[in-house]
Amino acid sequence: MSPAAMGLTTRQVARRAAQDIPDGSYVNLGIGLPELIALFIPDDREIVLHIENGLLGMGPSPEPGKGDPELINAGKKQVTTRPGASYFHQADSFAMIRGGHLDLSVLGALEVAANGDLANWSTGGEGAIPAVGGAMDLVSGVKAVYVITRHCTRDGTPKLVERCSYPLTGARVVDRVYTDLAVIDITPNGFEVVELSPGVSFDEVAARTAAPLGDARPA
Amino acid sequence: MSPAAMGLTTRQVARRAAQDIPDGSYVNLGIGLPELIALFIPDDREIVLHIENGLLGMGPSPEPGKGDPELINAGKKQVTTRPGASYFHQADSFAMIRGGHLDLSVLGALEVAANGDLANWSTGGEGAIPAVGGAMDLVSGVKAVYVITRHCTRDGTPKLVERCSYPLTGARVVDRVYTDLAVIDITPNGFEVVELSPGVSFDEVAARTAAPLGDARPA
Amino acid sequence: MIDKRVGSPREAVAGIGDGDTVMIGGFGEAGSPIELIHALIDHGAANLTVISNNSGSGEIGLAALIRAGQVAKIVCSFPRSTNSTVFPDLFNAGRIQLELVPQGTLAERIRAGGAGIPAFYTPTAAGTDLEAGKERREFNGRPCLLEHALVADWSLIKARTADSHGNLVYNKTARNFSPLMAMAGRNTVAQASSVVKPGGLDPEAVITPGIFVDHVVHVPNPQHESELVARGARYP
Amino acid sequence: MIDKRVGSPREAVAGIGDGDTVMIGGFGEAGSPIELIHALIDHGAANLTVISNNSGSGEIGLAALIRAGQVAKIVCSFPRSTNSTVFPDLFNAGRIQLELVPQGTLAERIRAGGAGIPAFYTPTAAGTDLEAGKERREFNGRPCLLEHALVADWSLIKARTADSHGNLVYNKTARNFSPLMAMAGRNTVAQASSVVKPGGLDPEAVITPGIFVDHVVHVPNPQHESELVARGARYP
Repeated sequence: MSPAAMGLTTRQVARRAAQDIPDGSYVNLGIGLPELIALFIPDDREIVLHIENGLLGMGPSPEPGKGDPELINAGKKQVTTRPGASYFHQADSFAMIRGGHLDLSVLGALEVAANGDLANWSTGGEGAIPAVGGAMDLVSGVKAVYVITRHCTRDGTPKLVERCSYPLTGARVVDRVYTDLAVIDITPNGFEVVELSPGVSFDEVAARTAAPLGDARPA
Repeated sequence: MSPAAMGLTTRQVARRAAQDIPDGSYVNLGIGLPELIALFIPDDREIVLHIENGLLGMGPSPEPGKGDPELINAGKKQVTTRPGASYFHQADSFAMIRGGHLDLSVLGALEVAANGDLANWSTGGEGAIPAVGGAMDLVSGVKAVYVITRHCTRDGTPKLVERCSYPLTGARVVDRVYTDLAVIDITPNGFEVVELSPGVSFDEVAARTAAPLGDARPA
Repeated sequence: MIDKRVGSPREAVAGIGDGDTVMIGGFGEAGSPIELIHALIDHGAANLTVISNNSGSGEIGLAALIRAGQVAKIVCSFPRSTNSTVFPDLFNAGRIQLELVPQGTLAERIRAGGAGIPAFYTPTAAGTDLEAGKERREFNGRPCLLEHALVADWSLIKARTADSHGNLVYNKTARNFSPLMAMAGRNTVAQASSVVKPGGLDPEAVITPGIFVDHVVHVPNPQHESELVARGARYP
Repeated sequence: MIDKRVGSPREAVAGIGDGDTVMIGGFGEAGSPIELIHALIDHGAANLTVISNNSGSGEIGLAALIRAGQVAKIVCSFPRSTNSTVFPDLFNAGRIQLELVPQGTLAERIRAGGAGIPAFYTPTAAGTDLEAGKERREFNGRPCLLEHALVADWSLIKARTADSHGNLVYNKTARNFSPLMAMAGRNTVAQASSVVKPGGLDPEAVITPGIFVDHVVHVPNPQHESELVARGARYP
């Protein structure tokens, strides 16, 4: 099995993460990979999606030509609303975030450290334009922060590390990571695997993780 | 002329103060005597009255039986709205006040000092229940603060003093005082009369003022 | 499935515990959730800290809660009423504590609590007796005071219309502190004169988004404090 | 008589001076007051500090203002766009300054400016590179940073409907920063797709009370940034 073919596809990871979002939750999904989760929320659950630019109750993308350029999500894509939606300004939106009213934020990552540090806003590179958006607010305020990411970069470099090399989005903020290879909790003891993707072994995950990896799978 | 009969009646003082409110102003009128000013705003001026419990565009009292117990002013009396009114919560209401968006606040007074100190919230007496409401917010935020008051208490004690004896509402906050006897500005030199009420002499005002009194009347 | 409706004021306040901090909406009678307060009296939780702009009038609503001896401390801007001696009597007897807060500072502290802002500076009350015990710092040459956020275990508020997600709109000046208290309460209970399905409120006109509300109780014809006081009502 | 209407975007921005600080509403294209920005380009005021969540896209609107060299500094949370190299090119050439602020802190600093709160503490960005130069203080065991209010000489915003008193309502997620910037601008200009008489807006549903607005300009069919970018438009 080549590394490229091992584990879940991106959409399968999104589907897996969606299973763990409880009915009735208020959830913010970050730009990119986390956005896919919205497609896989089980039909029997009502989840209220928050977008930080000012909407609770985000619905799916509009049919082509039916959207409003002023009804967009944080990724600046057109969206719709669900019954029970509400609009609000940025101070109220971030009051929800900073004030601990959202149950869950699911974010992408450049790196996640074994102590829960998250780096996802800047590679710190020469000539890179720094842009942070709402990421630092989300990790500082939302009750639980999950990360969804490929386990390694395209060139095979692990993204789960002992200590982040990129600038931090927040210190000790991540609770759980969903990757193509596994579901991994951040615990006081560092990374602990709670679930392996089908066909993936613990050792294969450990070999692709640049930090000690515990095994907390149910017996 | 007995002291009781000298100068303007309370309603006349309110009418006099109303003359000085410019067209287009946003104004908060305190509880009690200042409320009367609303009755005397000249017909050719549009003034937007703010009430700190959450309304811009206060109108007159409702006809008997036509009011809503949940449309009240800061004095907890029923009021109405004018076209262009808006409702808002307390944080927004005091953002207007503290943020310097109101042009004028007209307040009552226990004492006004020559340096602009105002005491109007507490006599500091034994057994008195302290209650401040929005008075300290108003004096700290509104662009101009006028006071409307009888020149002396019922027992003839001057209310315009060198230094307040009652607890302060705010330090150096009053710009002008309207009394039954005169219109008096607070200047870097202290109290200065800018207008005497009909039939009242400068010396009569000075005799009833417990601080030096300048004369800044137009020649 | 999100449905925050509960069957009665009694059920809505059942979780309030002795020693809890309870925010109660309203400015005067406008926005005062009388039916929830009366349910709290029936419930009997004691040693409460109440955060509310006033201290009630007559012997119903908030004044009745205080009179019942359930309130150990009140955080308040204007605890005086022409129609009630309940608070003054207990205060002068040393049986209830008062933290007096300027109205705008009270509103801002509650908002801060709901917004995750632990503290802020304000010019209000600098140079007055209410500066006592507070840190002072100058900004742009102006003395300001450090004020801390307020949060509560419970917030009890009154709305005109709610949907079953907890989205709320209010009636006129009854809005006052309620949207802020909804944010600052770990458990927020809203009584509403009418309750509609999700989609029954205009998303552009929602004042309190449902995320801030935990329980919705339908109270179709809420009582008015002034009418109760006028006819000398007492609770219970 | 209160009538805040002015005849054109040109008149509305005529008072903006060199060196002024200008807040510009919008998150992406939603709420971006393109017609006011283009009028500011025609007007030519230079050396501006712009406070806005983004840095524009394509070569129209905010990106065009930056490209015209009128902006010395931008205070912004996300100055990157898939559709524009205007800001990155100038930034990498050292010809424009950037103050990067987390989005929620940006919103709260603008609100604080409008509300007369000189400074506040927030947990956001503590322990990150954006803590640099900021005071740190712990509250309830959590490190927080001291953040200062933002105010502006001018705020340029976009509304759906205005009345002649300056009361405003917005369109969907175009609301974003505009109600806050209206509060924080010493002169606030709102362009509105429709303008009605006082009484034409529901007092319960007004989002920005007229006290925060100085000038209203009727722009009946505002352009959409994405459509302009899609057809390669440039301004001027």
